[in-house]
Amino acid sequence: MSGLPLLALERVSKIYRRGLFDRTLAFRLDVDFRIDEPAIVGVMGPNGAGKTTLFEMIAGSNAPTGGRVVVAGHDMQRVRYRERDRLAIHYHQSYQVRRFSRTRPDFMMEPAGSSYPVVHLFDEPQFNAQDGYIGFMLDFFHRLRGEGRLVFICLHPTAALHLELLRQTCERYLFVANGQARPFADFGRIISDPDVRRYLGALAP
Amino acid sequence: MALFEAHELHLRFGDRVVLEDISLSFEVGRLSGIMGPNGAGKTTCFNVLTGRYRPDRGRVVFDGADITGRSPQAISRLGIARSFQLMNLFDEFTAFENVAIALPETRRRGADPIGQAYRDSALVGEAHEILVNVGLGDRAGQIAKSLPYGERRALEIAVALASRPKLLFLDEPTAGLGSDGRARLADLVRKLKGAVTLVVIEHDMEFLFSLADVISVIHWGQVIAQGSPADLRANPWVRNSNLGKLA
Amino acid sequence: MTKSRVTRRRVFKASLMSAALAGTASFLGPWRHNRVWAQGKKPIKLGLTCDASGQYGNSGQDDMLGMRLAIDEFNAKGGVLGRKVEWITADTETNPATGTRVAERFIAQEQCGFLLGAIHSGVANAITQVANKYGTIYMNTNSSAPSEAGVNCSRVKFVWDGNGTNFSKAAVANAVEKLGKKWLLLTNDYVWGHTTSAATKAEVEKAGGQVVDNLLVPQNTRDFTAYLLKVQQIKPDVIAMAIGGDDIKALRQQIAELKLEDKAAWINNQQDWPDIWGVPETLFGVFGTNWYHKLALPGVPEFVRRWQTSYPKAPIPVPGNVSYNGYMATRELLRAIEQTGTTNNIAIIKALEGRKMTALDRMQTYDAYIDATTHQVQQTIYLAKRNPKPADKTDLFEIISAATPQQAMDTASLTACKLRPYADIPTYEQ
Amino acid sequence: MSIIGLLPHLVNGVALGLLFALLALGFMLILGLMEQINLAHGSLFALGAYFAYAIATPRLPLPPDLLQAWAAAPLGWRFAAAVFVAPVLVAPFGVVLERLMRRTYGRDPLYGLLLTFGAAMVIEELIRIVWGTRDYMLPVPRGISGGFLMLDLVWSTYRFWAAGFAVIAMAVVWLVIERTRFGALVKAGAHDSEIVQALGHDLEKLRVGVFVLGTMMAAVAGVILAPVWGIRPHMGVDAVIPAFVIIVLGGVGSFWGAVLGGLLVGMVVGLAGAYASEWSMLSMYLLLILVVTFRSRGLFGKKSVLEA
Amino acid sequence: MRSGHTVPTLTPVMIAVWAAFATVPLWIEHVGLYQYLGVEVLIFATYALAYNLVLGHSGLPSFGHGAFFGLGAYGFGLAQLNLVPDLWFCLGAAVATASAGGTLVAAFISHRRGIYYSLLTIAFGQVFWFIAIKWHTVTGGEDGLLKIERLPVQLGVATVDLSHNVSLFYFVLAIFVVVSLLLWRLVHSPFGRILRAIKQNETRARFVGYDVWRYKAAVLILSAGLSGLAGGLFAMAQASAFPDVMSLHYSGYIVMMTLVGGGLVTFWGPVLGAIVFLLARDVIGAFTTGWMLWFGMLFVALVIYKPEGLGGMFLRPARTKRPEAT
Repeated sequence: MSGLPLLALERVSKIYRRGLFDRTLAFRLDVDFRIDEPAIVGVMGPNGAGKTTLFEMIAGSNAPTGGRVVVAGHDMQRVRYRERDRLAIHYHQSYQVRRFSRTRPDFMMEPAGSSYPVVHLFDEPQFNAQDGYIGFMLDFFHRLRGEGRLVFICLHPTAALHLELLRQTCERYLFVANGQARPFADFGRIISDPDVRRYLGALAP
Repeated sequence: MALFEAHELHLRFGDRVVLEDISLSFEVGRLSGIMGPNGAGKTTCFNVLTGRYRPDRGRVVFDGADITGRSPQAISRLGIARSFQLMNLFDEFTAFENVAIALPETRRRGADPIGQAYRDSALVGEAHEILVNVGLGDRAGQIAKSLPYGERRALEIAVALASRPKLLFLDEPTAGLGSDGRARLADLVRKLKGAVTLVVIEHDMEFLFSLADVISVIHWGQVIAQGSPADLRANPWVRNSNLGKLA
Repeated sequence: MTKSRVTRRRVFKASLMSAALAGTASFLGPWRHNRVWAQGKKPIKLGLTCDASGQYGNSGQDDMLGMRLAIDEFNAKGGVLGRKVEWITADTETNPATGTRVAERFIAQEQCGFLLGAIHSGVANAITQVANKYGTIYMNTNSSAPSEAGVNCSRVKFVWDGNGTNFSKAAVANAVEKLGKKWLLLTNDYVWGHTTSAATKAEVEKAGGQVVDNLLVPQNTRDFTAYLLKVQQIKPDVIAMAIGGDDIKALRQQIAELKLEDKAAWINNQQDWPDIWGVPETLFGVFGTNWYHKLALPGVPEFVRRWQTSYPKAPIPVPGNVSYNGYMATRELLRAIEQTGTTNNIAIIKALEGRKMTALDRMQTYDAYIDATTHQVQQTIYLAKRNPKPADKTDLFEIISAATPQQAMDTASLTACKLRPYADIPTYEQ
Repeated sequence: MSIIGLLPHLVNGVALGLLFALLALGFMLILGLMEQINLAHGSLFALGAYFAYAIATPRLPLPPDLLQAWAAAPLGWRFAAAVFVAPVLVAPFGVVLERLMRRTYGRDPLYGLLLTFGAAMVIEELIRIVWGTRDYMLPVPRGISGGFLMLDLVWSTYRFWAAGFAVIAMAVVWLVIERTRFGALVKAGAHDSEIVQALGHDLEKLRVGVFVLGTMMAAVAGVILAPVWGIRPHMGVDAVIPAFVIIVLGGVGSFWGAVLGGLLVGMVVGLAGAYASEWSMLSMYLLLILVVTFRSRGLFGKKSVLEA
Repeated sequence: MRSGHTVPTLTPVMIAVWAAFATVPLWIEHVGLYQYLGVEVLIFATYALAYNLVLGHSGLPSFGHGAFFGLGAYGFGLAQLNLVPDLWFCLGAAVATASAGGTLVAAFISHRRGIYYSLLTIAFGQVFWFIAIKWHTVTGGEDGLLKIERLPVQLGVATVDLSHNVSLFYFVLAIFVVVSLLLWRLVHSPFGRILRAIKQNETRARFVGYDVWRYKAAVLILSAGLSGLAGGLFAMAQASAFPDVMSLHYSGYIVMMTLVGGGLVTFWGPVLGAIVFLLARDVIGAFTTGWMLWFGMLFVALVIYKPEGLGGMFLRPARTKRPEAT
């Protein structure tokens, strides 16, 4: 994967309309960013803003309306369904959901060319301070990053602990809101953004 | 020497990935623990190790032989036994019969359609001995279904032991037990330790931290941490959590 | 007799009660009572093995009406040999295993000296086997597989219906000449269908025609679309059907609905009356029968009237060929007993073998006789088509020709049938 | 035989397959959602046909003048009434059956199967007692009966109407299952009755609901198929076996499996009917054995408690 | 404390059943029934016992067992008509034919469970039934295979003629005695115990090391063979073989007999079931053609209220004392 970015979202957009006949816009998300190096990325944003949709598009289980998602040089929508998790894997709560919108048969697709996922997307992992698993989980994120992978952690902070976790663990951030995903280079910058502060409300430091 | 090794097991159910490249190894004579939050894939992992599911990729090696994808009965006959998380006994049989049916002698006589099922005194003796070992010596004639919960747990283990395993997998042996029953079961497991190589899945951390030689933490279908109880306890989060306090 | 039936029921109820009281199997069975006939002479007892359920449930019951009419007529005259004629029936369920059991019970337990009935050839064979074992005379009233009087013939069995070969002989030669040489067979996929179609094929080829295909239709088929499409693709001149029971009803309906009856000439080997009753609008083509209730022959209207008087509430208001065969078989049996003056089975068999029956007596066009070699009744075979000007709502057929017994004779059966010598037959007298 | 020659039989097979799918659907509902094998499905199917016959011909236990007025109504009305009213009349039988079956819930599914086997016998005998053993034909209104010309062959108009109606009926069921709250609850209840109870919904009512839906589907299929297959007491047995085959072929609990299974069976039976007619019914079983040998849970089947 | 108990080979119940049957020809005609019915009851009792090996003792819901019964009947008839008309040989042929059918079916279905098992048995049953109807040249199709003789029993020194129903009854009784003794031993043997274990918990049986499918296959083949034996006897009793006994209806009847009698809980239940079923059929059947209505209602009521069947009612007190005695 030398020279190639680990992950590139090239003018990706996702549009949902209300129904077959009512073509009013119900949801819109536009994303355009790339990450070249291994990192742990924190993702925040209000419910329904599209965090999970974003993860699904990266993992390839949800096809973008426009643009393309490229993981380690592969356009996710062109990779065989069963092999997509060799590039990007989406951990949804406790188990891993993938429900592909199948458009073409498998044999017309490209192989993944990787044997272990490059991008790990953790969707709202259960951080329960009581049971101590949190420590193993954080160590695990670091281990993955140390092995040259890209880790996304999506969190909707409900306690100060959650913000603290993001601050300690993540190197870069994404804020998904108002139909956009805005990258931030470090915790200081994201936490001082007015939109983010409004979103965090009382939790904002 | 590792008696049992699993290399990069991968398994999906339909579009769902359940095991993501799990590697584990269990040493002879040790008690290895497997723990993890609910729904993390512990039991699925167990089912792959004991032959209930066949992995999509990866290898399982026991005693130097590749046993990947072999049937449960073949794996059982190699000397790997398991108990189940949900009660899984022969409910209509007596405790004695539950154990007796699992003895290799009974299995060897399985093609005999005429003889008496339990005439062999050696067989009867051995079944009783196992029952005594797990503390059910006086329950031999009772129907499994009618035994109290804790005793059924012990009977689960007795059935697993009856096949004289080299390696015994216990799936959440304390599930549903009160503290009293848990203590009794811990005693039983401690007694077995050393005599047979044990692998125990547990949700109850206290149990594992006090008994296991080595623990693997499974989450998201993969091993996210591994080490002795002491190693794991060194993690600051563990120290500050309930887990730390209990340990 | 209906009376004996009522008695049986009462006894049955009583016996059930006593069974309940005793709580064991040692109750007085329902049939015991009838074995000892207290007053005077012992009656002559007939076992009517008629289907009441299954594929031929309707036909079986129609058959029985004919038999009962003959019995009642004899009893009205004071019975046979001064003895009353009694009958018993049980549902043979269009099922051979049931047929066997019923026959066993009738012979061994009810002490019936004579069995009558059957539409389905499997059931008929099952009954024949039992009858054979005991030497009991069996009148096969309406089962018309050519094998009945061929390989499966028996010294104790007499076959009363015309069979598939008879009808083919009567119909085919003329049709090849008049209708065309390209024939398609539509065959019910069981023994009667097969043998009948084989006979048809032989006749067609003999007459210079050609059978282009033979479509086998599984029994109980109701949706004939696939076959009708195939028929249309093949475009034959003549379609010869050997389809029986309710199947032919459904097939006729579908052909009529699609208006395919004019696309080719349709010949149905044999059309049983109960199978067309209720759906007259689907009657088309040419078909065979051995009797019709509006035959312009002496005795017919009188017979129909007698039948109607006896059964004012019959499901079908007029007797058809099935009922007719039941009547004829029963009547000739009882006459034979009367003439021989005994119920000795061998004597009666001998009286029936070669028995001649006049046209007048049988209400048919030509004289008939019971073939001594095959035990089949050789009789007039009629071809009919739908009546365009019916006199009333029962007047469905227009008889177009009548073949003599000689013309219609199934010659193959003469060599196929091997009857046991008399000496091998267990004898009995009732 | 050329492709052109084959084509009519394929068309016929698809039409037949849709009817088969309709027949199997109610069976699938009860099996897939309640994990109960309803062998009385065929008898309910038969009842639908008989009630339709009673309504359309008409032979109803009504006062004579009312009956006469109804008999004078155009056949189209009577037929339409049969299509909609007969399933409603059959529904109570489903309710009774469900009540009887309650005692078997939580036990071996074998008991449900046996119970419904017995119920099927009873219903069949009742039919014999009420209507006798003879065959009936359900009259079809002129507008949708008769034949029409296509590919130079005469086709039965009604079959295509029936196939179309089957599609509509299936679409309605799909919408109910996938797009209504009732459907969502039923699906949840099938897999975890505790969830539904926790949500405060009366599981019993839900089960009755499913059973009634399944029963009415059976009855609708009976009405639609009556003009094609005829009406007779043992039509139930003749119908339940293909339904069973289709469900297992398609996979227990799968809506689309039932549809595909029905189409496959229709094609196989239709083609066999034309080219190897003596094997046409056997072909269905051979197809099943073939498929299940290689895909043990059928085409779209998922693991289910019925295997345990 | 109970340890490994042994089960006596002969039990009082067993001897009572045999003895009761042995008296049947003495009184059956005096209660208004007939000898042939006794023969048929005994044949179906044998068949039901053989079937219960699969259903009751192994928990395998086979719904196509009529196929094996029918195969036995045809095997007997064909061997007699085409090979050697010797009783023992023909009965052997009946068993062999049915076992061969059982082996074929077992090869396909022994890995299956529950509904899929039932369904495939139905499918195979239908396939055999179709073949019996279609293969006219061999089976005689609907007409059936006729002229099967009741062959005499060759006992070396003596020959017993079976053409009379009473002598046939005692011959069938002898077979019944042997079969019931064999099955009694079998269900209490190591093999039988393992079948019971598989019935209770197939998964666990696999995990304690049993090749479950082999046992399932073995028991199906065995049951098929014994059903075939009964079928052979039936062919002899009827003097013919017809495809009807292979139909789904007949396969359903044997399930009903077995369950009504209590085959799931008692060894002798199927025998009771066969008696009740055939008597009801004959007695109610003589009274009304709708006998199935009453029998069906009885059956439904039993499934709902007494799933252990009639036999279960009788044995209830005994069962509480010896909870797993069969």
